[in-house]
Amino acid sequence: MTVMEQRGAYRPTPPPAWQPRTDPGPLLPDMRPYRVLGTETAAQADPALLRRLYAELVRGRRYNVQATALTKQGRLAVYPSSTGQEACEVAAALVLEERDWLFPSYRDTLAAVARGLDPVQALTLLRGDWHTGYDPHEHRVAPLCTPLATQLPHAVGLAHAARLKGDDVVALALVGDGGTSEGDFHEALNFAAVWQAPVVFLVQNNGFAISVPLAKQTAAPSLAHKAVGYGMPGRLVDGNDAAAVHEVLSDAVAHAREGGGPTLVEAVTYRIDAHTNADDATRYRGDAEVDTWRAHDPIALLEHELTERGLLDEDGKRAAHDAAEAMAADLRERMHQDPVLDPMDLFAHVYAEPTPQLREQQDRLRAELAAGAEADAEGTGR
Amino acid sequence: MTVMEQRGAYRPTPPPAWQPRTDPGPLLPDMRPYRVLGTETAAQADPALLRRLYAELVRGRRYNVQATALTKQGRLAVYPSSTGQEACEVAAALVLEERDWLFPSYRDTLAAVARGLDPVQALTLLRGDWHTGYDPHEHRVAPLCTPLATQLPHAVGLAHAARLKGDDVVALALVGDGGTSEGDFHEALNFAAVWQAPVVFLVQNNGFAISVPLAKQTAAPSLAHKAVGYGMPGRLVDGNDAAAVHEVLSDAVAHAREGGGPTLVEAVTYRIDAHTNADDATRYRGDAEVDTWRAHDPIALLEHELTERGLLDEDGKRAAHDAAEAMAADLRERMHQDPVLDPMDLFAHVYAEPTPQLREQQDRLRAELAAGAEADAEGTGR
Amino acid sequence: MTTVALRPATMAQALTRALRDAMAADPAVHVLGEDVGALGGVFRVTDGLAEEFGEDRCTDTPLAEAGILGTAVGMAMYGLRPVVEMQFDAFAYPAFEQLISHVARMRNRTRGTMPLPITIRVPYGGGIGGVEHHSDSSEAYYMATPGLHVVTPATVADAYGLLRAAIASDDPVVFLEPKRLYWSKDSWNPEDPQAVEPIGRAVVRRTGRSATLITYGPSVPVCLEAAEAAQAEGWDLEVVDLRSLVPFDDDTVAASVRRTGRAVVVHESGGFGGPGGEIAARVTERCFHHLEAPVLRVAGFDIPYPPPMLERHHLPGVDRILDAVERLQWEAES
Amino acid sequence: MTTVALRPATMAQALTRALRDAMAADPAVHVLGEDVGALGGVFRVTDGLAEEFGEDRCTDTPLAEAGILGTAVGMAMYGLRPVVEMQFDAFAYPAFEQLISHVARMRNRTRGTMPLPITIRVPYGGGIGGVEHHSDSSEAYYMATPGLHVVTPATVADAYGLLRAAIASDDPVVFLEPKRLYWSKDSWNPEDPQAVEPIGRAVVRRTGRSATLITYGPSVPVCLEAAEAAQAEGWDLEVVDLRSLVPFDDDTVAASVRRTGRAVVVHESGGFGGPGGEIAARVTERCFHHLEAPVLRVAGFDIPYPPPMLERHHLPGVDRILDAVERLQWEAES
Ligand SMILES: Cc1ncc(C[n+]2csc(CCOP(=O)(O)OP(=O)(O)O)c2C)c(N)n1
Ligand SMILES: Cc1ncc(C[n+]2csc(CCOP(=O)(O)OP(=O)(O)O)c2C)c(N)n1
Ligand SMILES: [Mg+2]
Ligand SMILES: [Mg+2]
Repeated sequence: MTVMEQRGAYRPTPPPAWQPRTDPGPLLPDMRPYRVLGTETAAQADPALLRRLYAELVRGRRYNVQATALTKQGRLAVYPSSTGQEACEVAAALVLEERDWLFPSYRDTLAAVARGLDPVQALTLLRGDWHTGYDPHEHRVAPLCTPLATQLPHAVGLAHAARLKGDDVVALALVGDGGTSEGDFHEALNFAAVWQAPVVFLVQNNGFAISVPLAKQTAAPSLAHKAVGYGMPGRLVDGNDAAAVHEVLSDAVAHAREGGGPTLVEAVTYRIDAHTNADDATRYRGDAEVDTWRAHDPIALLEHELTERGLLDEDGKRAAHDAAEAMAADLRERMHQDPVLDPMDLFAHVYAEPTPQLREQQDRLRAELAAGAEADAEGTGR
Repeated sequence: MTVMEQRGAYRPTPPPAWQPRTDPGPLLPDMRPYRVLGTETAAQADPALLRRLYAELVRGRRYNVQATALTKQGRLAVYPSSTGQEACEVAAALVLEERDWLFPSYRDTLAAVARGLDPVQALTLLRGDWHTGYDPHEHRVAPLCTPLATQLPHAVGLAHAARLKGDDVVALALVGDGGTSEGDFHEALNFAAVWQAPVVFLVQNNGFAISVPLAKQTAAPSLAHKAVGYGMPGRLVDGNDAAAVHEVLSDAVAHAREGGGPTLVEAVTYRIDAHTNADDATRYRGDAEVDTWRAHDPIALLEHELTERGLLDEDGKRAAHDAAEAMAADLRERMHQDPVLDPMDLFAHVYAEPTPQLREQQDRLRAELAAGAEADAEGTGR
Repeated sequence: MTTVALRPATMAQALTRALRDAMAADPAVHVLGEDVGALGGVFRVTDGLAEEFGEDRCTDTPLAEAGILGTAVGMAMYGLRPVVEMQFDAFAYPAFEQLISHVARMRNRTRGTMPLPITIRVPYGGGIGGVEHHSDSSEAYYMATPGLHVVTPATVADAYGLLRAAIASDDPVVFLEPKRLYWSKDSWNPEDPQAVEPIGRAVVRRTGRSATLITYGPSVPVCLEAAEAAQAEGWDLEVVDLRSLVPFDDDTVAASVRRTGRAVVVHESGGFGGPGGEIAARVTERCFHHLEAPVLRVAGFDIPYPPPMLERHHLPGVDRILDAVERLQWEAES
Repeated sequence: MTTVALRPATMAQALTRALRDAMAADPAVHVLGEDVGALGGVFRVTDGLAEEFGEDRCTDTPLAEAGILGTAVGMAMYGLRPVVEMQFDAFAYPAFEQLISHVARMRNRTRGTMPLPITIRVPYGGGIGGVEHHSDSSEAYYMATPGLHVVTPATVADAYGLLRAAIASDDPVVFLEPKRLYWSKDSWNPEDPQAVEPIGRAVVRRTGRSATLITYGPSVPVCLEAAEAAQAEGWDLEVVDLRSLVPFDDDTVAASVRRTGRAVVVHESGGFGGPGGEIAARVTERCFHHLEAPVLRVAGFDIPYPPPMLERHHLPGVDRILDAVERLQWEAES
């Protein structure tokens, strides 16, 4: 065969197979984060919802404060606080139906708690007595996920499976700004869009990935702009405006529920505390920046709105505050009890049935523990 | 500390830290692939360049035909043909300066050859006598890369290193449409944009990833639209229009060279042959689709343009054809010689110095080979 | 005893049949991977499944292995039983984080409330003339990851039986398919009630008294061939096919070595840090006073897998196995 | 012999000093990773480097481990000597494809024309109360990957010396830093001309006649402690610190075991498919007729790393080592 024979005919048309698969216009986020509180839109917000959000924010803040205190008291191994991000955490929990699923990261114990999980169970990982302190099926909260962005494909797979089974289930997955750089973020969003899976991705852009500021993480116009590259809508929202986050997430969840496929939401917020109690934030940021954000506090924003509109008085504030204190007192008390641990659990759940090898190891540990107990009883020991 | 003390002041302004990092407008690709041939723009194209492209396309097609024939003759283990994609392959090679670097995938031996690499060396991987048949530094062509998209971070790192050293070097990396789904694609583009590395990514969207059509790969408006999510410009081009691909890539390379950072280019083209000689394309696509693309053949497009404008006559065609045949004859002849292989090479380059363990294994193989040679000589053997 | 009709088939066909039977038996079984749909997989193991069960049950995914395994995790969390195909051994590497940090641990993390019944099919090993990254033996990575079962068939019947068992397992199974045995043929009957093999049992493929060859997957036929050749030199070799690397069948292996007093572990994977070290060490721990010689290993070299034209020098063959047998200190024999 | 001034320092400080000296000595040395800049790394090992050498020499990257290692490959291709920090053991897993398919093979693929002098620092192991994914011992994966050197220090001086050697090496080195030894203190002098240790040499940390403990990294101090305790029970234990898993120092290890006739391999990594199998097997191959008992292994259990409150049950401690020593068939002694 010669080159001439191989060659095709002449047709100077555009490339035959190419056509835009989607119109990018509607996928692009607005250039300013969407806001409700302090704007005209606020008047249309449901007062009951705003009051509910307020109570949850106050409780959420108290939870963060209490958990941080527990690290100082040696009752938690570590705590990644979501102080300043409560609007996102709470809204993420509230927009979901019972049957929906939440996929939290390590920072999102508050979202899990706002969804109904027992705070002690939610903190098990961070206390260090087990990896996951709850049965994920009970409140449909996936295990808190530490390896960055790896929970995102799980959310996609679960949402896809539910749709294949004909179930009306939406998955909402949380990830940080830093987590968007991981390959798993990319793969998850791509699968979600190709499969039109009923999943919503909420990026809490809190300005930092430990010490790394957003400008070293991405050069994108916004993280929400990544959506267009997957063919899904991107939405940008003020993450400290609980009403706005709730509205944007509700819309995205409804869109997914109706078969419209996934949405990527970027909530612009700020991590007021250090990365965890073990981190020293003064090494990479100044107080001035933190202060500008304290002035944009999610509770203050909502409280101002409610007060202005006469939806919240001192009694209302006190009630929210008291409920939060009660939750904190209960949490404190229960976290001060030592968990009862059985070292034999180390072997119980590696497989449905322990392998012969694990059985041997189990026996060996059991014998060691028995010997230790005996030695203790006799007051001896090696 | 109570919740009230923790809370910040009230400032219902937009979130303090947020500002768009880039204007997405200029990053977005046009909605139609850019074309030159058959349009008015063609008149401005440099005749010398068009002739050069023509000669290279003809040679490139002949190279693809020859290499495919070599698989049938048992001279290549496998060949992933770029028939139909020659405009991309050739343009990618031609837009680079000597000092620049090319990062090819397994399908891009032609780009490597068009850049000056000996065709036999370029085919070493596919013949199976070694993994890479050339010193990458010689023509600044990275090893042909099989694991999808993994070459992209290499290109970014190299371009970044060159910039740090103050060298005027651009890296051009090739990847397929399917490869854009891999995490490494995402991570590479993100690093490139954050570092403003002088690198150009060329996606050859040839419609398929083996059997998987683009619609199962992505839901994006176009692959070029992914650029906006990284904060780099995206460009869409008719990948069978050699003049258009050359222009778009030249612009991107110039932009990178001037410190403007990376560009993502999607070239819309088509894989005329099966994935490799081992693939059976009839299992997943019909002849009709292939025929529409044969009618949009890159050589035919350019030949028509050149002929119309009186830039190419029969002699010119013949000359290009003869040069291609000469290349093919030389390749054929040299590929029909058995490569001389030394099994001891298996140990020579694992480390700078073989470990003691490798030395032992090397000695063992040497002894085996000696024993085998002896047995052969004696006409015996186990 | 009823007579069962035996039919000849290749290992690839037996695997296809196993997938088909599993999908027919349980609607929760979903196949996903690259090119598993219309193409039927690059090795044709999923041939016809998309047609028969629809694209929702046998799905061509985007090219992203972490995404494939990661979405399979989510599917399993919702009660499905995903069977994932990794196109080639080396292309499973992008999925390692999902595998190690999630797949292998989810049951344990959640105190047993969230098991992940995922089967990960990985065509592995060399001998097929593949270019680089197409011939890795990656079982050492899987063996070193607690929470996974690691299974590999060497016969047509086991390919069917073990794959059915893997899909039926409530735990994740890395199912290693020896590429170069895909086209090996044998007669077998999938309707035989014993067709489904329990995971975790080794089998003695050939009995012998002189020494035991401990092996698995692609090296089983090579060991059987070596055993035949050894007969001529006066050695009567036993061949144990492990079938399952995790769980490991210590009993069968140790019983054989106690009988023979000598052993050679044979595999294609690199020797250093490969499965052979573990196997030799545990055999020695259990059979020390029965051993006439140290357990030897015949393995691939500690090098990146060679290019096609040199792979025959790398792969453990009959001669290399016999050389090892020869080094089992027969002089010591009284 | 000149007297050298010894200074007390932690292992973390010694590592910082090694990085600083390497960067000062060679402008091609670049550090990159997550939080290595202003923060100085989560373990403060890169403390001060960005300030001293600028952000282009010590760079905070986006959070993407494959991207970090993949761009390091490209930098090395252009002649730089990247030193990559993986924040924790389990967070190196996303980079495995780059590691296995490229970093470990590039020199070989290109017939030596494209070596990759990359150092990959991985804080590893448990004992620091870390939550899941923060305490893995992943050395088995690296050992099973030909083309990598795998090195791990156990002393402050070795931390300096081996890291300098790793950065100076023209081959990729996985440099495993035992997390719980970061704050261990010792006196040492980085200006000592012998401070830079050649890679590949084990060292006898304690001489003894009864049996050899073969160990590395975080388990070295535990073995030394066990050896002290054993003295009281009448065992005089030798302790060999491997320092380098690849290349492996067969000579030093085998010489010790031939002397003592008994050996226990001790490591934190899971036992099954872990480094101990390889080590026990190769020691047995070389010392079979000197062995009074099989080489035993004391390792972590074959389970995902436990939560902080249970990790003490998992980690090989003095008692478990002494139990193993006790099982070395002393009755057989005449
Ligand atoms: C794969 C992986 N790499 C690294 C880490 C270590 N790490 C834990 S949190 C964190 C920063 C994450 O930042 P971001 O995604 O913005 O979430 P944030 O902590 O701000 O909520 C890092 C690097 C990890 N958990 N997983
Ligand atoms: C990580 C990885 N996964 C899978 C493969 C197997 N594979 C080789 S080529 C190919 C299709 C690639 O399609 P595309 O990127 O569009 O490039 P094309 O072959 O069309 O040029 C696949 C799946 C691979 N090489 N690497
Ligand atoms: Mg963040
Ligand atoms: Mg393609």
